[in-house]
Amino acid sequence: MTLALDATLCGLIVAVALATVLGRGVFRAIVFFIVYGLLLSVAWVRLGAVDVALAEAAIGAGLTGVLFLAAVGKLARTGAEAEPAPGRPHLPAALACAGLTGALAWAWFALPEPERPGSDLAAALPRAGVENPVTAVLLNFRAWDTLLESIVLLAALVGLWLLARDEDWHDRLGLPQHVRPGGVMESFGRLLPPVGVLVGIYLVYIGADRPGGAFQGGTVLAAVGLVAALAGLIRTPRVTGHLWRAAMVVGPLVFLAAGVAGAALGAGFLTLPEPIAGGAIFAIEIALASSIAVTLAFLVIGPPERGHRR
Amino acid sequence: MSALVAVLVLPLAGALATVALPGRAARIAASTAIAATLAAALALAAWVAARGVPRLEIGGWAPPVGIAVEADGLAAAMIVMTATVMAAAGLSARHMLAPGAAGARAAFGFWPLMLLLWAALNAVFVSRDLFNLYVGIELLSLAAIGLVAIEGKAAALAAAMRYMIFALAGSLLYLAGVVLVYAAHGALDAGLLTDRTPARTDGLALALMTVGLMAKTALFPFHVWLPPAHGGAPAPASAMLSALVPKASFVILLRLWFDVMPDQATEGALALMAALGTAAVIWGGLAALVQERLKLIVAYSTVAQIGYLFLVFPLAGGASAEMPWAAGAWNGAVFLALSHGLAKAAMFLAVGQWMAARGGDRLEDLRGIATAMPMTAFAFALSSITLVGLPPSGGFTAKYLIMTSAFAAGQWGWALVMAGGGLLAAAYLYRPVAVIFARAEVPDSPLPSRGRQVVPLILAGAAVALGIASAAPFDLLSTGRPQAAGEGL
Amino acid sequence: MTGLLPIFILLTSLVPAAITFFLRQESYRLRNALNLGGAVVKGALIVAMLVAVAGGASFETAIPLAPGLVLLLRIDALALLFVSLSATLWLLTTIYAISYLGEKPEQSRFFGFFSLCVFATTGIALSGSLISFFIFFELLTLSTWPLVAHKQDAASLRAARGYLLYALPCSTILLVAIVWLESATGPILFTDPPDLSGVDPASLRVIFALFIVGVGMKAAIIPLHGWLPAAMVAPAPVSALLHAVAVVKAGAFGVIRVIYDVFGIERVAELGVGTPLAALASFTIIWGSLRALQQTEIKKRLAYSTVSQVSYIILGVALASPFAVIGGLAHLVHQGLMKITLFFCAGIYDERAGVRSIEGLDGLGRRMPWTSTCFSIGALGMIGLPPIAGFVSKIYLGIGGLQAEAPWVLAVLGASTLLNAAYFVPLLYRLWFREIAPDAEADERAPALVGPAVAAALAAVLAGMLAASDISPLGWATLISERDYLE
Amino acid sequence: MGDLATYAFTGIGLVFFAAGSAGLLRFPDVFSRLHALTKADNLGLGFIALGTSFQAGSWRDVALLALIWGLMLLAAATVSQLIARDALRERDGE
Amino acid sequence: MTGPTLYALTGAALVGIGVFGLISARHLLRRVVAFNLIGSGLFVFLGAAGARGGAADPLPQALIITGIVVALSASALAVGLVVAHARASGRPALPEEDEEA
Repeated sequence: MTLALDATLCGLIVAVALATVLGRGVFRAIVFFIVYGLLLSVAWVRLGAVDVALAEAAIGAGLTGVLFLAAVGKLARTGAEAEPAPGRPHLPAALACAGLTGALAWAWFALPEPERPGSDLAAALPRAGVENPVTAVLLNFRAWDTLLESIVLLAALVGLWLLARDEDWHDRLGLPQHVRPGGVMESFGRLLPPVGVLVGIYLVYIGADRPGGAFQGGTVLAAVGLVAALAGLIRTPRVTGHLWRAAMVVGPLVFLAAGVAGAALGAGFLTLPEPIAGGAIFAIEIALASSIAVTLAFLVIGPPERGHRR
Repeated sequence: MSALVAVLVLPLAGALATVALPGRAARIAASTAIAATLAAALALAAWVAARGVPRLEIGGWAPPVGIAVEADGLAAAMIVMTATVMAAAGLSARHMLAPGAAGARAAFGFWPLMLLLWAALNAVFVSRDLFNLYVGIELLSLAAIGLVAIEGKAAALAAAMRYMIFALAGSLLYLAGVVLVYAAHGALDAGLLTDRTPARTDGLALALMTVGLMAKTALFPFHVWLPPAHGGAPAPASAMLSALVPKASFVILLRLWFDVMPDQATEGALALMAALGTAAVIWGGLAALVQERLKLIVAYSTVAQIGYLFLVFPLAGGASAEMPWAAGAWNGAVFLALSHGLAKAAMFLAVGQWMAARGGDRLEDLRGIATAMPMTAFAFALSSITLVGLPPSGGFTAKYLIMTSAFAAGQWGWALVMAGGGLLAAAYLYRPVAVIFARAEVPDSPLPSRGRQVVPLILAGAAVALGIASAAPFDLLSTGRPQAAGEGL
Repeated sequence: MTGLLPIFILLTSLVPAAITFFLRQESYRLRNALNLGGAVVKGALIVAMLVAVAGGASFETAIPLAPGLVLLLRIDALALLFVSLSATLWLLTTIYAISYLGEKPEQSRFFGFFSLCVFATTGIALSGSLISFFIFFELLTLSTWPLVAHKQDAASLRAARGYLLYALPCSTILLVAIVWLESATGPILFTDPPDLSGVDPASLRVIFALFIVGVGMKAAIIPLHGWLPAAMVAPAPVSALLHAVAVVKAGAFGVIRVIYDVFGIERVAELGVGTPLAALASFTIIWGSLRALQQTEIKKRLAYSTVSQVSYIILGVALASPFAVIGGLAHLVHQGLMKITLFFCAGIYDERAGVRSIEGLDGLGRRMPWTSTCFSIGALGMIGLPPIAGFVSKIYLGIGGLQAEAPWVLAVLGASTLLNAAYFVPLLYRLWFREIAPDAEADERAPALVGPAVAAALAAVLAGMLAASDISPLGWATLISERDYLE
Repeated sequence: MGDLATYAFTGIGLVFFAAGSAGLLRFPDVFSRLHALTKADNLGLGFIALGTSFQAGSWRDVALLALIWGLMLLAAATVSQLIARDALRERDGE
Repeated sequence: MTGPTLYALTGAALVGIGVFGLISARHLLRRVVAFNLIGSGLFVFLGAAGARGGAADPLPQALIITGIVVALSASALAVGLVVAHARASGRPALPEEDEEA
C-alpha cells in the first residue's frame, strides 16, 4: 500500500519533471517546476526528512518559483524574443542522459551496505545543545558549512546587484509595483504579514527541537516581505540603504563572531561550549534568520531597476 | 593554529564589512582585511614550515561528525601565493575604480567579491571535507562570476553567463560524486576516506567529481568559457580569475587522486587526463597565436598552462606513485601552479595599466608602450619568461622537474609536450613582447604612478625568484606530504 | 672568502647590470663608471684567481635550487681560459661602446643588457654542472635579444626575431638532451664524468646529436648559422659581443664541455660520433668561407668568416688528438682576439667614414692608418700568416689532424686558408692600394674607438709571437689538455 | 470512530478535488476554470483538513490545520482574483 | 523494491532529465530550471541513501538543506544574468557558437 503510494508519487514527480523539460513555453515549464517542487516536498516527508520537506517547499518550490516567474515578466519587458528556436533533436544527448541515469541507478545497487555514521552522530547529539539532530548538524557539527552557506547567499546578492545598469544603480530594488489602493492585493498584503511573521519566527524557534530552523523560518519571513512589497505596502529599499545592508550581514557576522569568540576563549574556532551551546545556537539562528530573510527577499526582487511606463 | 583560523576568518570578516559599510569606509575595511590576511598567510606558512601541519577540527567535532581543516605544505604555499596576488590586485584596483555612476556600482561590488573569492580559495585549500569543498567551490564560482560581469557590457554578461553554465554544471557533477561517496562510505572526510574499504561505485564517483572539477579548471575541452570571461573582466579581476580560481579545483583534483582515492587511479584514466592536458597545451597555444587582443592572448595562455598541470597525473599517480620520480612530477606541477599564478597576475595587471593609458588592448594599441612604462613592460617580459619556462624562473624549475620525471618514467611523450608547449608559448608571447618594445610615437596619456607600475614587477619578480630560491618553497611543499619529500631522483 | 670568489666574479657583471637598468639616460658618468669599474674589478679578481689557481687552490660554490637542481660554480683551467678571454674583451668592448654610442638613446637599457650578457657568459664559464650551464646559456639567449633589437627598427627586430627563432627551439632541444641524460644518470657535474654505461649506445648517440644541435646553434654550425649574419644589423659593440666576447664563444665552449666533461672523449670515440662532428665542422669551415666571398658588406663578410672560423675550434676538439685539442682551445682565444679587432675596425669605418660596403674601403689606409693597420693584422691573422695568432692555431690543427689519422683535415685547412685569403686580400688591397674617393670624409680622431682596436690587434700578435710561453693562450691550452683531458 | 470520520471526510474532499481538476481540464476559458478550481479545491481542502484533524494528537494541531486552511483560502482568493484581472485586461487589450 | 530504492531511482531519473534539459534547451531560463532539476535529483538520491537504515540519517538532511540554499543562491544570480544578458543582447539565449555542455 505505502509502496504503491510512493510509486505513484515518484511517477508523478518524474512525469512533471519531464513536462518541465519538454513542455512548450518557458512559462509553462516554470509552472510545472513549481508543481514539481511541491511534489518533491511530499517525497521528502515520505523519506522521513521533514526539515528538508519544509526547506524544499519554502525555498525549492516557493521562492525559486517566484524567482523564475518574476524573471519571465522581466524578460518580457526587455523586449527579448520570447523563445528562441528550439535546438535540433538531440538523440545522442538523450542517450547520454539515459546513460547517466543508468549509471546512477547501477551505482545504487552497487553501493555497499551502509556503514552508518549515525552512531557517532547519536553519541555527539547530547552535547550539541539542541534536540533536533538536523539543527545540531547545521548549527553545530557542520557549522562551518552553514556559515559558508550564509556567505554564499550574500555573494549571490552582491553579484546580482552588480548586474544593475549603471543608470539604475540609485533606484529602488526590483520593478516598482502599481497596486490599486484598497484592492484585493493590498488587502492580502495587509492580512498576511502578521500571520506570516508569526509563522516565520515560530519556525526559527522550534528549529532547536523539531523540524524548522533559520533557513525555513527566514524563507517564510522573506516571503512575507515579498508579499508586502508586491502589495505596495512597503517600498523596496535602495542598494545604498545601509540599515538593510547591515541586516544582510548581521547573521553571518554573529555566526563568525561566535566562532572567533570560541577560538579566542580557547575552546576552538566555532566551538560552542556545551553549557551555552543551546543559547548560542538560538542567538545565531535569530540573527541568521533575519539576514536570510532579507537576503532571500532581495535575491528574488532582483537588482535596482527603473520602471518602464507604458 | 590561530593563523589558520585567521586566513579563513579575516577575508570573510572583511567581506561582511565591505558589504555593510558605505563607500570610503568600505575601502578602508577592504585594505585592512587585505593587509591582515596577507600577514596571516605569511604567518601560516612560517608556522607550517617550522612546526608541521596544523589541523583544526572545527567546532571541536572530529570527523565523521564534524569538519576538519588542515594546512599542509601545498595548502600553505597556495595560500601565500593567493595572498600575494590578491594584495597586488587590491593595490591595482584601488585606482581602477573611478568615481561616477559606473564607479559606484563597481566599487560596491569589487571589494566584497574579491574578499569572498579569497575566503573561498583559502577555505578550499585547507578543507578536508568533500561536501565542505562543494560549498567552497560554489562560493568561489559565484564570486568569480560576479567579477566577470562587473563591467556590465553585453560581451561581459555573455561571458559571465557562459561561465555560469560551466561552473554550475561542474559543481553539480562534483556534487554527484560526493553523493555517491557518502552513500557508499557514510563519510566525507578525506582522511577517513583514505582508509575506507573501496566500493564498486568509487570509480564512478571519482569520474563524476573529476569531470566536474575539470570543467571548473577549464581543462580542454571544457575551456571555452575561460577566454571571454578572463579577457572581459577588469584587469585586477582577470588577474585573480586567471591566476587563482583554476588552481582551487586543481588542488581538489590533486587531493582526490593522490590522497583520497589513489586506489582508483587506473593507467588509462591518468593517461586520458594528461592527454586532455596535451590537447589544452596545443589548442590554447594555437588560439593564443592568432588573437589580436592582448588580454585574450594572456587568457588563452592560461588554457595552455592549465594543460601542463594535468601532466602530473600519469607521472605521479597510479603505479607511478611509489616510484622515485613521482615526487619530482608532483612538486613540479605544484611549482608550475604557483609560478603561473604569480606570472599571470603580473601580466594581467600590466595589461590593465596599459589599457588605461592607451584605451585598448589590441596589439596595435600597445605598440611601443615599453618606452612610456618600462617597468610594467619588463614585468610582462619576465612573466613571459616564466610562462615559457626559461631559466631562471619558477616555470623553468617546474618544467625541469616534470621533464626529468617523464624521462625517468619512460613516458617521454609528456616531456616532449612540455618542451613543445614551451616553444608554442614563446611563439605566442613573442608577438606582444616585440610589439610593446617596438619603437613608436607614444601618444600623450596620463601614466600611472611609479608605485603602481612596480606592482606587476614585484609579482613577476616573485615568479622568477621562485626559480632562483626554490629551496625554501620546496621544503614548505613537502610538509605533511611524505611521498613528496626527499630528493626524488 | 676564496669559496666566494666565483660569486664575486659573477657579481662584478650582475651588479652593474642591475643598477644600470634603473639609471636615467642622462647619467652618463655614473653608468660609464659602473660598467668600466665592473670590468676592471672583474679583471683584478680574475688575476687574483689565476694566482691562486697556479698555487693549487680550487674554487667551488654550490647553491641548491631544488632537490636535484643545484647551481654549481667552480673554476677549472678551461673555465679560467674562457673567463679571462671574455673579461678582457669585455673591458675593451665597454671602452669602445661608450665612445661608439656617444649620446645615442636608450643607453641604460643597452649597458644593462650588455652587462647581463657578460654575467651570463661568465656564468657559463664557471658552471660546474650541466644544469648550471643550461641556466646561464639561456640567460645569455635572453639578454642578447634586446641588444640585437637595440635599434628597434624593422631590420633589427627581424634579426632579433630570427635569433630567437633559432635559439629557442635549439635550447629546447638542449633541455631535452639534458633531461633525458640526467633522468638516467642523476645530476651531471663536470667534476666527475657521469657513468653512462647504463644508457644504451643508440640513445646516447641521439642524445649527443641533440646536445650538439642545442649548443652548436650558438657556435653557428651549419645549418644553424642563419641568425649570425642577420644579426650584424646591430651596433658594432653588439657584434663584437656576439662574435668574440660571448655568444659564439659560449657555443664553442659548450661543445667542448659536452665532448670532454659530459661524455668524455673515450665515450665519444666509442660511439663513433667524433668523426661526423669533425666532418660537419669542416663543411661549416668551407661553406662559411664560400658564403663570405659573396658578401659585399663588410660586417656580413666578417660574420660569415666567424661561421667558418668558430668551427676550427669544434674541428679541433672533435678530432680529439692532442695537438688538435690544443689548437682548438687556443683558437677559442685567438679567434676572439682577431675577430674583435676586425669588428672594432668595421665599426670605426662605419662611424668615422660612413663606410659599410667593401667598395667604400678604397684608399682609407692612408686616411685612417691606425684602424687600417689593425684591420690588416686581424685579416692576415685569419688567413694564417705568421706570426699572428691564427697561424699557430692552424699549425696545431693540421698536426692534430695527422695525429688523429684524418689527413683530409689538411685539405680542409688548405682550402680554407685559400678562401680566407680570397675574401680578405681584396679588402686589404682596397685599403692600401686604391685611391680614395675625392669627396670622402674620413678620420680617426676617436681614441676611445681606436684604442681598443689597437689593444686587441696587439694581443693577437703577441699571442702568436709568444705562443711558446706558458702564459700564452697556447700555453694555457696545452696545460688544460694535459691536465684535464689527455691523461 | 475517529478513523471512520477521517475516511469519510477525506473521501469527500477527494471528490471535490477530482471535480475541481476535471473542471480545470474541461472548462473552456480562464474564468470558468478559476471558478472550478477555487470553489471545488478550497472545499476539498477543507474537508481533508477536517478529516485529518481527527487524527491530530492535540488541539494545537487542529488549530494549525485550521490556520493552514484559512491561509490557503486567503491565498487562493487573492491569486484567482489577480489572475482573473490579468486575463480580463489581456482580453480587453486584444 | 523498497521505498529508498524507489526514490533513489527517481533521483537518478531526475538527474538524467535535468541534464537533457540543460543540453537541449536554448532559452537560458530553461537551462537554469534544468540545473535545479539536476540538483534536486541528486538530493533525492542522497536522501534515499540516508533513509536506507530505517530511521532517516540527519547528516544528509543537513547537507541537502545547505544544498537547496546554495542552489537558490546560484539560481538567483543566474536568473539575474539571464535578464541582464537578454536586456543587453535582445536574446534570452547565448550566441550561436556555443555548442557546449
